[in-house]
Amino acid sequence: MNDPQYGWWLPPDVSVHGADIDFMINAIHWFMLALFIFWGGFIVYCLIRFRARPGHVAIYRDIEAKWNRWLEIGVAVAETVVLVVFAMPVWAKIKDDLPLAPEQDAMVVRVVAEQFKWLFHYPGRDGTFGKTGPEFYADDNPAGLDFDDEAGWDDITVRGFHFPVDRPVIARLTAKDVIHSFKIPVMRITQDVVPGMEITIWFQAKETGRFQVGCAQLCGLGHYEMKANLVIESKEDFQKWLDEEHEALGLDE
Amino acid sequence: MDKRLFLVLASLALVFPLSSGADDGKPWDPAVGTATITGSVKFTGKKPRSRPIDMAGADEKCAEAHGGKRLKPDTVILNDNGTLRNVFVWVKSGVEGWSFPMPEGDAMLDQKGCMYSPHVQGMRKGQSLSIKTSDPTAHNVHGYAKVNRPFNRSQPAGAANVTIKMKRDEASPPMKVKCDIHPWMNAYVAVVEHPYFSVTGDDGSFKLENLPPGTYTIEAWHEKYEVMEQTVTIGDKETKTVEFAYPKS
Amino acid sequence: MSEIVIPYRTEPHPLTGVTSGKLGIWLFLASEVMLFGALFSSYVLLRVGAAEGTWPTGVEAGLNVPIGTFNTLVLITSSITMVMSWASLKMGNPGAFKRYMGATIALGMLFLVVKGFEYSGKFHHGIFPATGWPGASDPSTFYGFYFTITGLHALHVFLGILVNIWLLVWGLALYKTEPERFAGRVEISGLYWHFVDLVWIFLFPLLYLL
Amino acid sequence: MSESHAKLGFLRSYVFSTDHKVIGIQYGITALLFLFFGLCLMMMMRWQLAYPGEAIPIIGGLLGETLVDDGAMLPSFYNSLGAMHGTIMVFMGIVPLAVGAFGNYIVPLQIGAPDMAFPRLNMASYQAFVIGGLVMLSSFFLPGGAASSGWTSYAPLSVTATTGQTFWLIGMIFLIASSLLGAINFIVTIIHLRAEGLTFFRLPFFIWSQLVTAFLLLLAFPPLQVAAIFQLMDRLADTSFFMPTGLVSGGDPVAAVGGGSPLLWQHLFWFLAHPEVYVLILPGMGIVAEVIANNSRKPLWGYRPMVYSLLFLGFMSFCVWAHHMYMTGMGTTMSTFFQITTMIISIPSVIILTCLVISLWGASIRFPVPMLFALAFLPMFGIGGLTGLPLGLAAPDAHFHDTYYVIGHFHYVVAPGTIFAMFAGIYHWYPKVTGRQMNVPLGKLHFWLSFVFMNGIFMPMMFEGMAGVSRRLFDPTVYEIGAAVHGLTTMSSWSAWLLALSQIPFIINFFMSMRKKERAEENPWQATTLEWATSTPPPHGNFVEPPVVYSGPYEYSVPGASSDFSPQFIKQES
Repeated sequence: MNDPQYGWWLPPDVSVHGADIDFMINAIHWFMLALFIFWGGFIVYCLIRFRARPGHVAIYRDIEAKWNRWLEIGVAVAETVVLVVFAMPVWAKIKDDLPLAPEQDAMVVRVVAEQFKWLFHYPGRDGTFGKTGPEFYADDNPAGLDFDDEAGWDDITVRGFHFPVDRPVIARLTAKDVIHSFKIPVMRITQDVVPGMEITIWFQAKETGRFQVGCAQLCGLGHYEMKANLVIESKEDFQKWLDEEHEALGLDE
Repeated sequence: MDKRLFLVLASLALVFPLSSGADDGKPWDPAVGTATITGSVKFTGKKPRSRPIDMAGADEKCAEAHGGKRLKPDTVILNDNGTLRNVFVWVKSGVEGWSFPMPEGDAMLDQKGCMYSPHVQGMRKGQSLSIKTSDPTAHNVHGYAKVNRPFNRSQPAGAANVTIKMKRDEASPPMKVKCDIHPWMNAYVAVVEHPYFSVTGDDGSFKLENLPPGTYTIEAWHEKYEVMEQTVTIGDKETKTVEFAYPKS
Repeated sequence: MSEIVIPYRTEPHPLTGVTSGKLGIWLFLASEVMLFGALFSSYVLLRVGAAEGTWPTGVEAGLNVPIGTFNTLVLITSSITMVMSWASLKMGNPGAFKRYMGATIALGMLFLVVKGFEYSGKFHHGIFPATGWPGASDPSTFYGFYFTITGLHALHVFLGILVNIWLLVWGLALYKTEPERFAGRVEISGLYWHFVDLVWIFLFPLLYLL
Repeated sequence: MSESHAKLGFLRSYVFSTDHKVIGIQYGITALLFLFFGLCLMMMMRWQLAYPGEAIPIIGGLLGETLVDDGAMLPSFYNSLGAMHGTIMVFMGIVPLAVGAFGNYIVPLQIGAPDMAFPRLNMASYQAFVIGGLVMLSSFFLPGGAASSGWTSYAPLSVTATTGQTFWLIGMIFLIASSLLGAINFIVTIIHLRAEGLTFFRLPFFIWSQLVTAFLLLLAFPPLQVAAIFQLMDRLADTSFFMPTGLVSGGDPVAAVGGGSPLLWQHLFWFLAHPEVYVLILPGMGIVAEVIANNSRKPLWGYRPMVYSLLFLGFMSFCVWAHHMYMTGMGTTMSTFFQITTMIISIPSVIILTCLVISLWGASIRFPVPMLFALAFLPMFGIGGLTGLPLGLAAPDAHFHDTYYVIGHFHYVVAPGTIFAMFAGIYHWYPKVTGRQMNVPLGKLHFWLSFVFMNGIFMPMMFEGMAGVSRRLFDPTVYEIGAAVHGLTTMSSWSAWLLALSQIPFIINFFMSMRKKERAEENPWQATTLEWATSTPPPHGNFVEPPVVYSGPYEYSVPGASSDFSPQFIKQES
């Protein structure tokens, strides 16, 4: 496990799809910097060359500039390229290409947001989620499990997020009370979690490590404390963790 | 949603004349209080299931207090002798007309290891609830009072006690207290006009002492189950036993 | 002191062909279109998103179509009397203006009274804005919309009545000195009144019939 | 006429005045006070961010125990401050200053009108604004504190919030009513009361910006009015327009019927709030265009493309609202549509900015204080606009959504952008309003300090956002990322406090200059537009003789003219 280094630029990226996003962000910022330097230089040059001084008279007639048109067209073209070549395909891949095929072997996890913590719900040993519903939510049942449903009794409901590296993860996000936003900076994921809706996202990690899940949408006074520990680990470690969690359920008591 | 203003006004209008009337009761005479009601709360049904709380995933400081051991929610705790813990038993009616002396000190609610202690307690109307934090992490105590004024106060680690004066009766149901940062934390505080209340402990028993002789309605309240009521008439220097059995079948 | 004279109060501006007041009321109505447009779109959005079978039609929800139709006729009639009152001013007949304006106000009040009876009938049956469609596990917000939209519309009618009363009782004094300006005011009030009428003509089928 | 003016009582002259100039000044003073108040709220927030959990110096001890614990801020108070800072700055500070103050004072003068088209409506608009403002402010004294659900007031959080939210909604309804009345007045005034000869393409750019702004206010505010009414119903009548079925709060079911949609609020809100962004920036662009044309002593380059861009911008601003909602689970079709419209709307902004910059070419540039602010506006708004680019695209937004990058982005647009434009306007038109010139060295001191510290506040936010620190966090150091860039947060905070101190020269200048004996010249900037055609300050009724316009707005340095400016209201010998 490596210690993440956070600095003044993008945080480390441990997701598969993040490289595309990072490339876009970096490219756009280079483009912005170039534009800014060009314009800034032009302004400063004008301010010096055309400063008011005795004997200097402004030119009344319009200067005939064509290059500005080219510049504006250039900006438009650059935006179109960014939009069509990068933004749309990348976004479509993130949003639409859910790894549903069995050979993709995606892990499904249900994420419940509540004031002011996350709850992660894994299907447990039997691989099936128990029956859940808003009518089951209670103080001693934060995941909203039907306790009478045996399929759900071995489900793992924890406050920290674990998932294996190199395996797609499908997360089904629900909120109990207000709008939250599921954010993992190192995974380049943000997704609002809206009560009354179940929103499905997917992602895949390419490196292991210990990070944090946060909430990115103001959800009340404990918003700042709405974090969870994130552990991305190897498949073996993840299996080991699942076994430990199974033990902790104390089903054999 | 925003019924608070309305509730405050309505309760002012309703409670004010009532409570001022009640306060005029004659001073309590300890010589009258000779009767006792005892009993226990049995649990007869199937043991309800519960699942452990994972504190470490969200806040390691909480988990450290328990040495990594997973706690289960305090909601339904069954004692070894088949009784139910954390049932609030109190005299709902029958002791009107007295003005009882106030106990000294505040009712205490401690936040320890990201759990509230005690989970259920009673306190007197006019007494203050003092909420303490013993944890190295921030808490936010949120009182969902329906009769009293609701409160919502943050307590960073090491903060001073939050003290709330409870000005009105609120026992049926008691006020719920939650931590807005650790959603698994909850507690109940009942505010009663008189000193005749008790919470069942690890033997499931309760005891209401120093009652004047008379006829009383005894109410038992548990956070998960229905409210139960029994009427009992008790004479001078008498001790009667009242048994409750949960859940209602 | 000499009041400053602001042009185009009574004479139309050559570019727009209307007085300032009339241009102002048209702009105001444009913003009102956005207001009711937002109400209607919200209605559509939630109705489309509602679970199957939870959005009652007006009749299912207990809205009385004959009474609604009656109220529609009341409002349409009041629009006609509003036009007549303006026309009689233009023809220099303040007496007829008073009669027609009085009728407009009375019809507006009749509309509100009928509406009031509809509301109290609903309350009597235990139906409030917060009432969901009974028996549905995922209830709809039909009654919320019904009370909010018709309530806002009734508020508009009420304000229109206030303006008309002002015109009839106090505003008429202006007729003696500046008849054109007064007629302009009546016309502006009329435009607003027709708009409120028009909104009802959309509201009635939306809530009662569909 | 001036004698008869003096006969009006105090109430008629100042409180219930219908004179657009008095109303403009009233708006200006009120808005500046609100801006200052908003700044104070922000300074308290910055303390908590820089020194989390430490007692706020000086005022910490004065606040009640529901707001602070031993002088250290509590999260609920922080959220109130955040929500009210945003609301006050946007709805009670910048809009009233840009539209209410500059619009009211300058528009009738610049088009040669005796007053606004509806003077009494104008007064009502100001009064509604004051009532709305007072309702908002009074919410600070409620037991649960002021609204604390962000200036966006997302449901369901806002529906279940404390009573402060109800006051927020009622205040908003008044502010919206005020803006609607004002918008109608501006449009009618600009269309109907232009002086003879002042055709649409002879209008100063500032008038165009006010016209488009008024249309935006007129058409964008009603949906927010509807949203506010819905939310009030949800709060007071227990309806559930924004409350879905099956909500659970604090372990217990929420007593709402259900069936509503939280996203409905966002759609209604952003349908207003995106045009609102242009309401904030367009008047600023207008002022900057005036100041740059005046001080570069040449006509604006590309006046017509600028006007067309402005109109297009106004229209397009109604088609981009959902780019605030990419992360709400929107499908790819919708997000593609809004990404395209967002890229399209950037083009007219680029054109306007380009025209302003090219206007400097071949000019003869003077550097009075208003010009300094106007020039600083260009790169600052440039940064604000450029950083909107990654936010307008859904994929990078997956990283930037609700981070400090967003805060940095829109503050660059409105703080060093619009507020600098407002300062430019104040310095530029101060002699028109008071008949005195502001002190130049103090003005320059004010400019340079503000320029440095504005960037000191918002540039670090860009890097914090880049690192992935979420906004609206009471204590960002709770997160590893937040702790790692805490130095930037502290730098931001210190810049904020120093920025507040930098306003002292301005405040001194503002009040001391009024008492100067020496009067400014009638046309101190040697400007061409109509507001300089009348005496200073203008009399009641503005113009003794209605002015007639003979030429375009920016006839500077006309070859063969006797001076380097040829006012619109003077017929040139040809």
